[in-house]
Amino acid sequence: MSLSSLQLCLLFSSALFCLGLMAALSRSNTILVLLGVELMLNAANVNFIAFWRYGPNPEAATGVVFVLFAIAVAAAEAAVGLALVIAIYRHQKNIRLQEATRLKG
Amino acid sequence: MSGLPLLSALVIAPWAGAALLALLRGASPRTCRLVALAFSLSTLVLAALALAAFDPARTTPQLVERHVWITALNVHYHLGLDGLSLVLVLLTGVIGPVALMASWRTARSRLFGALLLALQGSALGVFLALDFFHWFLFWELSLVPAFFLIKLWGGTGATRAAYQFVVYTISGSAFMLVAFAAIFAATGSLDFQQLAQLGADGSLAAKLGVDGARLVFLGVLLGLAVKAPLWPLHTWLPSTYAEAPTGVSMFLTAVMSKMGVYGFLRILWPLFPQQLHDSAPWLLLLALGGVVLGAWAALRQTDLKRMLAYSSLNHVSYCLLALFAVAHATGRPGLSSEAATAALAGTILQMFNHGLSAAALFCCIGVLESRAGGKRGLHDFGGVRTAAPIFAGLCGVALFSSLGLPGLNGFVGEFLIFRGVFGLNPGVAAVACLGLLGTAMFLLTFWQRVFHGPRGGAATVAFGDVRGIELASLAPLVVLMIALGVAPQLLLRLINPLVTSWAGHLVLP
Amino acid sequence: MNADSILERGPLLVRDWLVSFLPEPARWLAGSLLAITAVIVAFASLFALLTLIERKVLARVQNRPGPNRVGIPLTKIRLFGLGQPLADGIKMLTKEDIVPRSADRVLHFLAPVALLAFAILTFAVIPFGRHLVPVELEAGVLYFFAAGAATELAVFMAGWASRNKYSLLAAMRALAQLISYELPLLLSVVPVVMLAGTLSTTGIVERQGGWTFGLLPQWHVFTPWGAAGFAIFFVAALAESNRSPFDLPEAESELIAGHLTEYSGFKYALFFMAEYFGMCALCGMGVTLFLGGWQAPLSFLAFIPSYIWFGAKLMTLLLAFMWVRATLPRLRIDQLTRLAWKFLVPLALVNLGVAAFWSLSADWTGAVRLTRWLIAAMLLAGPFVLLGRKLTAGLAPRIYRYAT
Amino acid sequence: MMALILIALVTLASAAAAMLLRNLIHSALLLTASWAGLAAFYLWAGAEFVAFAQVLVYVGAISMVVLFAVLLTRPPQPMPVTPPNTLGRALVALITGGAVLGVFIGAIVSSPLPATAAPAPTVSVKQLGLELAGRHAGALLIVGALLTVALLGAVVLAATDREPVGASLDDVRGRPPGTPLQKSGDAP
Amino acid sequence: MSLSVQLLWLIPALPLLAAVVGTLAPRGEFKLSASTAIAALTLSFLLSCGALITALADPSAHLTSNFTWFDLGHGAVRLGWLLDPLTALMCVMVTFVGLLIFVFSTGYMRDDANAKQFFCFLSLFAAAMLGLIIANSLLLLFVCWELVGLASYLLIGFWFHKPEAAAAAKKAFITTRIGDLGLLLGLLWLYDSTGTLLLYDEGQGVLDPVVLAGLGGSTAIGLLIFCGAVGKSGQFPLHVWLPDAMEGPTPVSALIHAATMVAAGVFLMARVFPLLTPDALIVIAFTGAITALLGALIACAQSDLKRILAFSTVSQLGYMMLAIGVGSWVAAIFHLLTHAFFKALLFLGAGSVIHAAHHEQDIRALGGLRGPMKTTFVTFAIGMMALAGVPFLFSGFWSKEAVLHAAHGWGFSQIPFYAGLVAVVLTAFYMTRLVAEVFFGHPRGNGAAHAHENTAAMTLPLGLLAACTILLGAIGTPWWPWLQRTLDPEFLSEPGGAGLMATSIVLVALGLGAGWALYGRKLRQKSAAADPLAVIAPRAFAFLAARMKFDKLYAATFGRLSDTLAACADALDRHVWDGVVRLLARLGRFTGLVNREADEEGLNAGFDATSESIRATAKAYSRAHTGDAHGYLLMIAFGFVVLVFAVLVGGGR
Repeated sequence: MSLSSLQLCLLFSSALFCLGLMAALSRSNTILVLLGVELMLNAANVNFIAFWRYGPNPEAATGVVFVLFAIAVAAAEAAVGLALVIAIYRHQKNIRLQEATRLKG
Repeated sequence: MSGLPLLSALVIAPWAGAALLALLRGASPRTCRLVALAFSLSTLVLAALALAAFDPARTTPQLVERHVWITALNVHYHLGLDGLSLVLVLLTGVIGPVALMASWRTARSRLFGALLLALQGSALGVFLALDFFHWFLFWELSLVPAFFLIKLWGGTGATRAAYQFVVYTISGSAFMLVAFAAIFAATGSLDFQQLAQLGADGSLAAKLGVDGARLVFLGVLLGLAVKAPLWPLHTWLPSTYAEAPTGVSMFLTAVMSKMGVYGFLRILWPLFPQQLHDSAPWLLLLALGGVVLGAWAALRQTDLKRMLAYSSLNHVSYCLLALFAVAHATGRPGLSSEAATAALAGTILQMFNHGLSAAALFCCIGVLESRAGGKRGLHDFGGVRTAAPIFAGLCGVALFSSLGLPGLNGFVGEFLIFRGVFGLNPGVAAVACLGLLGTAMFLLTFWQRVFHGPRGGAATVAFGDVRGIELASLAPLVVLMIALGVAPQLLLRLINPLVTSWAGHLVLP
Repeated sequence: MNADSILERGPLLVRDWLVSFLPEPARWLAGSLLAITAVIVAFASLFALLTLIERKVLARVQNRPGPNRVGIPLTKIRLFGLGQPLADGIKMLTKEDIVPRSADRVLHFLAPVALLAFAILTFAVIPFGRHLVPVELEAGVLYFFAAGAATELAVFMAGWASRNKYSLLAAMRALAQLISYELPLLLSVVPVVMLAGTLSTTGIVERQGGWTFGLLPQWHVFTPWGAAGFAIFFVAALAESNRSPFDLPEAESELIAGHLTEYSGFKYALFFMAEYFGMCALCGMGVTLFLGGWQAPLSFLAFIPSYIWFGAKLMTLLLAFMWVRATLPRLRIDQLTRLAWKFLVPLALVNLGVAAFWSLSADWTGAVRLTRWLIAAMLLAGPFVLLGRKLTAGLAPRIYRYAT
Repeated sequence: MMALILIALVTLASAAAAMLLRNLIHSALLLTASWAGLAAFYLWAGAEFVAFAQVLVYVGAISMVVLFAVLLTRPPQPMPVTPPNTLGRALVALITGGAVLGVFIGAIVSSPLPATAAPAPTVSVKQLGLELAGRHAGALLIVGALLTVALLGAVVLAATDREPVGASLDDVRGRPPGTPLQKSGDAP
Repeated sequence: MSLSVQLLWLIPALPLLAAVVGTLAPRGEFKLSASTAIAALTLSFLLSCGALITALADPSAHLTSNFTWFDLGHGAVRLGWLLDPLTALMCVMVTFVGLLIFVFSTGYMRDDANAKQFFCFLSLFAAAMLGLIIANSLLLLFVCWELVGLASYLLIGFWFHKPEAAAAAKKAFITTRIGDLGLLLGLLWLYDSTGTLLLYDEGQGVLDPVVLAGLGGSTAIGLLIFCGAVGKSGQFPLHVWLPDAMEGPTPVSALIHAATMVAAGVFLMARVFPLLTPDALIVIAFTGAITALLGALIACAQSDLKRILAFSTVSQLGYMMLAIGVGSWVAAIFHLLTHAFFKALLFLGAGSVIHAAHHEQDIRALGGLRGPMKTTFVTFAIGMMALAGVPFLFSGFWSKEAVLHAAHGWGFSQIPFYAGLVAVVLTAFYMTRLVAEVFFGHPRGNGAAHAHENTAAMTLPLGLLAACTILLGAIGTPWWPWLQRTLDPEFLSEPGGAGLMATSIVLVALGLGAGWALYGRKLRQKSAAADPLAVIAPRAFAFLAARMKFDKLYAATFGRLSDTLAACADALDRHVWDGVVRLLARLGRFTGLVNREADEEGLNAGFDATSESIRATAKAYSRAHTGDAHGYLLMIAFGFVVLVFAVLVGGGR
């Protein structure tokens, strides 16, 4: 195959992304869904780094900076997500995502 | 004397009285009555002062007070007195106190006195105003006290009558307001004198445009016609006069209807001579309708007050008849100015005389009503003449004066009107004579049913003759009637120069 | 003085020599393998020695001789207890390795291995000598803490895998302690990185070279923020490696052996080895950051090779750890966390502020430098006293009764 | 090139395993492994700082949080897994995942990406630092604020049944503490 | 002793003064008001004699004194007094007859409650009549004319407690008023065309030759003025009120409805005679003739004493109008004067009969009064013979002769002359019927039975009047037409009237004979007995008895017309104009209603519908938010895929 390394990285990230997507869709446990989402985020980071690595002007390092920020935000998101899960657990005594559909307060 | 702003005092005195009465919380009914009487007499005194200061020779308005009021609208507080308004002011001065005395018992209530004074004040305001703005202000203002007086102290159907009266008149004057708004828009001024000059040389009509002038003329005509009941627009009159308490109906018939005729003479005629001339034939017909049908309708009435209401419609229609005859004749080549002046003098005299006689008659009806416990049907009485000869005498004089019997004031006015109308338009005069006949018939029927015949109805039981206060209210009117009947010169000398100057209107622009 | 004296470059020469036997591509690999084995051997032996030294120091502090019986096996020679570690090692290996039936076999096995692996990983960036740094990384300090952070994962695995309520709870408390103290650890390091201007450990050490007035070495510890930083680092390192006042997880009085209850035999030994490796790594980092790494204390002593100085400083820190273990009583879990969050973290933040002030006022010259020092000191002393007073607000004054 | 494929395979394998496993703890740990794989990829790509940051943040912190979350939300009795539900869901997931993957692959294969074999760029930490503190200073501050707020929020959310730390939300809303949060709209 | 024209106004002023004193005097003081009235009238009688002297000094002169009543812009309204033989004679007649009637009524009205008022009304009437006579201005004449009408109204309705009296008074006033309107119109026309209403005003007056020549439609004016006379003097169409006027006390009837007031119409026509054109005169003549005939016919069938006399007055007035119509106003005035005396005499006689018979007025219930009431019978007989026209001795004959002579000499047509002759016969007939019924035979009712002669106060005037009726004839005989010449200097009495005189004597005798034949010979015994005339021509008699049903006719025509006009006027008011207003009000309410409906159904409904649909769509959308996170993610993924395909397929540059 005449894939360049960049395309390889992209393939890797898209595979990772779809894996995260399938995980998020298939698992009914909220935490795993969150983790699936985390995977998707990391797939995006991979893309960034890949394009930074093989992109036209790597010295600008925007890709890297962006990934740093992405990691920070993902961390915050994971923290809040899991806190929510715990809160839901307190109400629902189980954390099946399908049952957490009560939109009212 | 010149220093004192006489006319403003004249207008403000009754209003001040009304206000004072309104404030007099704790006063006993007696004092309220006396205060009210004092103030309304004050207007008579002031009118007398004005009479003294009045110089008949000058036809232009005298004792003029003119202050800028609303600069934006070019509106001035403009009071003036000429022959016509002096006569009517005197009439109001006389009728005011008399009306109050006539309803002496109801005048015990503070509000009644205040409202009657307000009514008188607004009437004076109308007669003295020379600027449309506050003329119209008083014109409308007169409705308010009248409404309450009728509604609060009126007879059984008072509420309906009061509402009909006010709404009817207001809708009429609404048109007039629109018309004057148009005039203001066209000419920029609301002062009667200036408008009269514009009207005289035809530039007012030119400014408004042919159709515009006709519409505006119709608007003003409608407003005035409703007030001085011109025949088809008079249906509010009988019910209102019938339901109003005695004093109020006296004032209404004597002064309020004169406001309308005053409006015709002061506003409509000088401002729109050409339009009035054009529509004169129709108006003559209406006036004739008022004269003849008014008299004959009175024949049918069983309620005395309604009958008198129709009689006052009849008399007012005489005034209008004369004016329309003059208007119809203006510009005709062979016109005898003497007939025109006779007609106009007759109109003014008739206004004054009718004021007196109608007021006296209503007062008599009031006396009858008070004796009969509120009943005032034609068949409720009988042989009152035997029971109360003096009362019968006074009522007789009033009756025959309004009949137009020579020797009393009614005749002079009617004679002059007929003299003028015959000179200008013989056919109309002939038909109008029917009115005289009709008046004679229903008045004599009234006299015969109530006073003659055996004692019956309310008169069978104790029917006291006329007492102090009632006599006090009737006597001055009767004396005035006889005096003016014998010597009409007293009044005519005031209006003659004015009327001759009006003859100038006879030639169309 | 002779930066590249023979002694300094000795170990490098040896390595080059050994590696030269291999073809080019594998040479890099071999070199690194060599470095790795060298580090592991050195620290494993230090581990063994340390267990002994620790027990001797504790004993001496408690006025007792400590293990002096075990010498050379099968002989009477006691060698002051030097044989004791060997004996312990053999004991550990021969003990039966019990794995609870309900335990999660994989995790149970994986926990000590992971812990040890991460501990060893941290040695990659510590500069033992002028040229003796296993991996020359630009973000060396970051790498060190990244690897250090993974240890909590292993502790959790241990706690969870043994399927034992108490061990899980103990693991949770240990984790809480580790996480709480990771923050002050990092924060105390940040001023150093800020002043040094670089994350690479070798850079930091070089930065601390040079002596003022020929006498005072320019180590970070001798600057006000440096001293405060070192103090915080020292306390955090103690907690990070579950030592002495903070050795709650293994404390006897607490939940038996904490997350190690289900472990026995060799895995237990591994845990201990990992703990000591972690302690050594932390001390090494402390030395590099604050005590000038392999820099000589005095200019004229510079001739002694750098790794000797590094070793000496390392041993002093380790002894300080043992000294602290011997003397200070154990803290309760809430006192422990309150100390971290309410005292150390704010102090570290203040220290950060002072360091910023220090770097901004770097170009003050002459007498003003003294005032700069005093200001920095005062800025630190104030909050220190306040926070301290606040920390012990509700407690009765401590009464010291000395053993008579 | 080989390293890349190797790293990719390891990461993907651990991720897939994490997603498939029944046991939550195992899947969490495997996931941590995949995060470590990613860090390795970053190292391979030359961005050490990012790799170390990745390790520090994900492996160090987030995995801890995930594990704590898993522990705290242990269901009283093991979740009864309703087969049809998961099967159907899994099928749907597969289909969508496949579709999205197809789209990506299609895009990658068809788009003419510059296959420049440029030398691996390196970015020094100092340069990164300048970049962060320079152009992206604002973003840095915001992320700082975001992190603090998010973590505080997380603490408040996840607090136990005891009143949340500090001013209880009810006081703030002026209702006696402890009354259930009732929407004012639907009175009983 | 002559009275200058300036003082002429004193004559009416004195009775007016008496009237005022009468009203102001306290109630019940009958004596005071009566005496002042009589004193005032005697004074004005004396003054009238003085005026007569001055007038006779120069019979052809018209002495006037004018003054301004009130000025009116351009011209002034001027009134004035006129003294000429006509005025003087009339004043003397009115005052003399009035005096006698006053004296009579003091006796007649003694026992009436408000007699005081009676005398004040009488003096008011006298003042008005005198004012009318001396007026030089038609306006003043009109004023007094109306006042006379008022006085007659008050006097007719004196016993107002009787409904018939009140109705009669009203009827009298209304009918005269109708006539007055005609007069007013004529007067106005005159005023309008000549600019003044003064009769003689130094050449400017209406009757002055120069103005007279210039006058336009004087026929119409004449006829209009004649209307006033018709109304006042009870000529043909407007005579209906006169018989009813008998409701008033008899002195009133005597004074007003015999002597003075009714004569006012004739006096007016005489006064404005120069104004009347030949055409007008024709109309006047014929109306006079008809009235004369009509009055006489109806009088024959009346059964009420005063009604008969009233109708006889109507017919005599017809004679006077006939005289004027045929051109000889002098004969009319001569007949007027003589008629005033004997008709007053007859009325007073009737009054004393009624007074004596306790107010019994029906001749059928009277009878046989010859015996007890001697003087009344004698004086009544004299009056009857004068009225009937018994020749030579009585003034009635001479004046009637003059009229017939003038009628005969009229060029236009002889019909009035023949009517006059027939009327002579009829007059004689009904007078004899009257005298026979009342005085001869024996009393048929109990009132008549107790009748006895009245006191001197009542019988004295009768005597005086009887004397005058006899003497007065002398002043106007053909041989010595003194009166005619004084009134009209150019009067020339053409001879040859002897034949005419003979025929009239024959006719009078015929009438008397017939009357005596029917009534005189066999007197009816009982009041209920049928009237002999009724026996002969029952239907005619009934028709005549019902006054030729004029009242019913008028009631049917004018009465109903006025009622319908009143009804339609009232209906017009109540339904048409009020209807329009009510319609407008309802229209207003209707628009209000429509407005509200439009708002309610149109606007609001539309608005509600749209908001409803919005809420529905919102609800539909909200269902999309299931809360199922998986669902959301699925949506995003699919969305992404679809989007990409859309761009790839659709996009394509």
